[in-house]
Amino acid sequence: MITRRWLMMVGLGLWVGSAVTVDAQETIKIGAPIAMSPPGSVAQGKEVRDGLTIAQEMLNKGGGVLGKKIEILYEDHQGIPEKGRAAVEKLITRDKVVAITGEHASSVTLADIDVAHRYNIPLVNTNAWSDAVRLKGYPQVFNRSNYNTRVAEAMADVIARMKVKNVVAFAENTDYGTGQAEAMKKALAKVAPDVKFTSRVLDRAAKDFTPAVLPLKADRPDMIVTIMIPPASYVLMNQLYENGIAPSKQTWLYDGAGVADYPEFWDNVKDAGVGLVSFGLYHPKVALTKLGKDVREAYMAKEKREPNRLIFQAADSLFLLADAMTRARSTEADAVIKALRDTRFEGVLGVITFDKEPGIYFQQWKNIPFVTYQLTAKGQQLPDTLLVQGPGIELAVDKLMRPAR
Amino acid sequence: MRRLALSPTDFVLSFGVLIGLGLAPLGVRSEYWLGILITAVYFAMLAVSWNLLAGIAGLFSMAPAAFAMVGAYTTGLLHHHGGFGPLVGIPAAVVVSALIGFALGRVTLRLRGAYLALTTLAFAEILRLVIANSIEITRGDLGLSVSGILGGAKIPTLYLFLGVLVAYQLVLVWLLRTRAGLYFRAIRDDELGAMGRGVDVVRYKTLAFTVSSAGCGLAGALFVHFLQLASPEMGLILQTGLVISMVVIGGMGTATGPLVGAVLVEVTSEALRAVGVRHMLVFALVVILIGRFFRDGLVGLVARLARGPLPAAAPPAALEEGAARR
Amino acid sequence: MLVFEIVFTGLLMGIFYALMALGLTLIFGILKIVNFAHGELFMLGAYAYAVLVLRAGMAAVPALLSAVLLGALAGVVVERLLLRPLYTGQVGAGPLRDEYAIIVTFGLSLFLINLVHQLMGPYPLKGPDLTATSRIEVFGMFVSPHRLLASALGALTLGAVIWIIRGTVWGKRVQAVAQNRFGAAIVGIDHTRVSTLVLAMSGGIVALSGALLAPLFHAYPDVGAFPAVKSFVVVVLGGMGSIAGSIVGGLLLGVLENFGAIYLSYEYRDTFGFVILMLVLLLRPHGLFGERTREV
Amino acid sequence: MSRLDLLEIRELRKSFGGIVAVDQLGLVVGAGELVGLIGPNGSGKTTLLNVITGYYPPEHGTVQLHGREIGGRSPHQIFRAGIVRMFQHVKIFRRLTASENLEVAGRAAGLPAGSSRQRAASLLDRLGLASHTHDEVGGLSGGQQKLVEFGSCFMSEPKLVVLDEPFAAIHPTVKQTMVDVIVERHTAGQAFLVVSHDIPAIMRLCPRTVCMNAGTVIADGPTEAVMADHAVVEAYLGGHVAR
Repeated sequence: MITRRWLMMVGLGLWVGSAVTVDAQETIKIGAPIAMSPPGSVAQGKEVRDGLTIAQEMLNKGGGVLGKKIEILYEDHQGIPEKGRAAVEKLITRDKVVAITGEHASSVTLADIDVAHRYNIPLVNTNAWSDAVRLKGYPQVFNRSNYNTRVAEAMADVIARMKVKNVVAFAENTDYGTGQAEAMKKALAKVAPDVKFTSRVLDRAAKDFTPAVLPLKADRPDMIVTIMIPPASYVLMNQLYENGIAPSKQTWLYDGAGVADYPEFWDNVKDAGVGLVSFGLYHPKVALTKLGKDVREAYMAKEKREPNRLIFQAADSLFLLADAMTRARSTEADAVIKALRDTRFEGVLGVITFDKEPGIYFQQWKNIPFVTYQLTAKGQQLPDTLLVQGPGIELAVDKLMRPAR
Repeated sequence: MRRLALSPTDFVLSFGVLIGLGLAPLGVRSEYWLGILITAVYFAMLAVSWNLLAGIAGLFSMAPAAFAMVGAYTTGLLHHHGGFGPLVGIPAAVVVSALIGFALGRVTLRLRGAYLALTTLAFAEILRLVIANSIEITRGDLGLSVSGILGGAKIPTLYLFLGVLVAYQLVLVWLLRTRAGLYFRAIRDDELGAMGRGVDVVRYKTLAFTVSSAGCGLAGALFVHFLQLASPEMGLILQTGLVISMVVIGGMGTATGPLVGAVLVEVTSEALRAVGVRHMLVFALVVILIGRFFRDGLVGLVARLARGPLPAAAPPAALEEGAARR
Repeated sequence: MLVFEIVFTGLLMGIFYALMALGLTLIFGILKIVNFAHGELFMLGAYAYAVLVLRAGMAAVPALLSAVLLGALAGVVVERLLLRPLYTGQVGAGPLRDEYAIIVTFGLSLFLINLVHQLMGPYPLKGPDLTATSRIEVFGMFVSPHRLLASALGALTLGAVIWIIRGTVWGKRVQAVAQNRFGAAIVGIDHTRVSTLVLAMSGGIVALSGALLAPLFHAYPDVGAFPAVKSFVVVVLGGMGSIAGSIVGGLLLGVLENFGAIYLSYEYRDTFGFVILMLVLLLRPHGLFGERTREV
Repeated sequence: MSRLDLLEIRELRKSFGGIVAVDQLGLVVGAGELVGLIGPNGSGKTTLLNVITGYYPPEHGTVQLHGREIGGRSPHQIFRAGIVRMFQHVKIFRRLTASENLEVAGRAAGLPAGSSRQRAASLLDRLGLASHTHDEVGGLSGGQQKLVEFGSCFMSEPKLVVLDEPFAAIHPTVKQTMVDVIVERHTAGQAFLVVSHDIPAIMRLCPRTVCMNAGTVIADGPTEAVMADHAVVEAYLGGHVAR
């Protein structure tokens, strides 16, 4: 009897004890729905968060915005559209945030922007590549992020120049993945119509891709393109290598997701990464603006390692919002949105403006810089990688090295 | 001693809870908390449906969330491909999930206990995987955006949901007060014995499956018009786990339990989130404790406490001994 | 050539399906319940191995052994706290018993997933390979030596468990209880000790599977869902409680899935198992190797 | 009075895999008869009951009730046709009250709610369970549970009541209550088929006894005669030697 009564106390106590909530003082609240747990890309989520934090600290050290400190409220969406929708709903209705940023997963972002649109809250897209985000044409949404068509065209160009004939793409089952595969098909049809391009959709939640890669042993393509986000992309790369498919003498491995500069990349792929050709959005050999240098410094001081592109994209996202609010002299939605529309802001990599023409470029930083580089040694860090293309660096495919076997 | 489960008191109490929910908006102004309440009502519909099947008819299905997903996608696909609105979508969802439920009930007739749980789990996963992988039709993991209802206004939506729940609960109470209610529980306690006492087991098991599935489908279809996004996530086994937790915590086999459980769990999860505790961690623990010690959930627990000295209570003898032996 | 590789890689995975199913089927044999927290013991094993090696810098082999121990321990605790009432008659018989078993084991599964999530966070932890090189060449084809080694260890464990069951006194007791609880009790076999032993074995082998597969599937809170579901499929396929059945079923599923994924549909490969499971349950509820019991 | 046949079984056969449980079995029970069925363990008694009450379909042969074939019908149809059964291992609805337990049978037999409740009440009263009418039977003693199941046999005016080991392992007073009710009902014209190892009880209760062994009837007739029958004694001794 004693035990039972006691257990009841515990049982009921659990509820009483949990009805606590906290309140904050006057700040500018900005919501950041990011992936903090699987199946979402936790790695991306963390990078975005670090980047936002750097910018937040820099801004607040400088007295904040409109005299108020910036407060960022994070919500975990696990890379799941439904959860993202709920998270944004919560940030707007419960936490009363004045703007949203930090998006880094297309499928989720597509759900998020519906909510931001419904409540008319400005949203700066940090890293959602899917063209569909732009095609929705929401006036509240501005894209600091890279976009699929940009990657597709860049990679199609490289593929054409590398003179490969038979390309197989593995795309993850998200708007980003399927979208980029589509875009690449289109782009290739333009620049290299004779290339045989086949794409296969993989479940990002899957862990064993052996059944998907085995058939490639029967007929080996000249190149395999991966359009996947970690951890799935790491698993796929490992299994491509384990099965002796790519990177190999016959088959190039070309990453279209820009994952080679993630801090935990080498812990996960080891030998499988040697010889990987990668699309990227930043390389230390690329010149940074004054702001960029400051961000890099702050980050290096904190994390003791080179920042990667997500850090910069996230930082820029917050700077863009701060800039717009300062110019609008208000955090009121319509004013901020208007200000964002005529943004002309020097971000970490250059001057950011937003295109006005409807379509895939709508409110998009159209000429976002990109790079192409190759990992030539195991454990190689970004600065040491072989840069074959970038702002002011003409594409040189002949510099790429083929794996021995 | 008198049993509370499905007694007139129980039925009255259950409507008491619903009235309580109806009064909530007087106190709750925050858009956000109204959203939570709407979600709670959605889960209440699932909990009530699952309780009919598992708690009352003893058919431990692992598919409630899957049927909600079916409902959501029925109306979602009708909207996406046919441009139909909720008025077509929701009734269609009820019919479709009822039919699938009927079929599942038929094919799993011979299965009980763990076998039934496994089969329904497999079935739920097949549905989810097929929806998640048929990208051309369902957009897979990306989800389908669905038209909203009542202009997304929270209070009207809440009352719409509540209205549906009340109507649904009325139907169930009526059903349980007919001989069907008696047969369901007889089948739950001893299927072969029920046959031997003239109960057409096939018929009533199928009935329970059909009604329960229709209820889940209805809930899913309604909810998805509030979410405005249908995604395979709705059918995750973890969602089913949440529903099961709600019913077990509230009190399996009672009319009030599932409602109390759903509201309590949904509202509490938000409070817990605020203090940085994973809500499912707490609920899972409570589920184990209740499964282990109280069995008839909070409702039964409260009833017992109200009834005073414990030893007098606890229906099944075996259970009482079990607890006392400790 | 390709077919050979399909069968080969299928078997490599099948061994683990068999191992995990074996753990499940042993429990079913003596307690007549399905342990819905089976996958979470796999998860614990994966974490134990990954954390001990990566964070505590332990060597692979001791880490594997610790994972096994942890799994066994967890199994014993589960038996003590949750499953014992099943055979001390505290939860009644028939439906009441089934319901209790499902609720507590499913509740436990939810609990463990969320506990680990709270403690370790959601980040997938890739367990380090047992081998330094990440691929070798055998009969003209590349394979991951870790996979080979892991599957070999799996096969050994499989053999060891069968030997324990078939060859030792304790195994005989387990079989006795599985065949006839009351008979066993009469000849003085202590059900409690047998259950404890079986739960320990079950926990141990499934945790080992988790540890050995950690480099392939990583360790994260709900990594257990996939192996659990596979072992459900296998156990039902092979017949609940049948040891031979779970082994044949496991290897079979491994190969079938591979063929299905490559020749039928890669996208729907995970549904094959479920379809098989449903068909078997519907057409032959007692599995391919299970025997039916008299109900009235 | 004319002795019209109630239950008529011909050439019944039922086997499981290789094992033949019932073979070439013929048995007739007349209306209002009270027949005992004995036989060593494994002689096929329970299998026979399972076929009669629809739990197993017959493999070969016929089972007729009032000349209508019922072999292979499902248990609930056979209940409605007029055969009710009490199981060897008590089969009750643990989480239903004693009254509800009986009402299940009542409603299934087509009684409206009210009258089936009254009928249940009076039966429970007759069985001395009045005070437990609204208790969940799971909480009752083994004997009381057996009485509840026994009572539920009489909710539907059955043509034939089949009792499988009704007297096994119960308190003498409970047994007495059952015996009394059986006698009452029998004199009122109710037919019974009583399976039991309790030979004295059978001798006291049943004018006629049937003995089964190895799946078929080896003796059938007035109880004394059957008990004296050489084959029967043989069967039982043989049966004992076997185990």
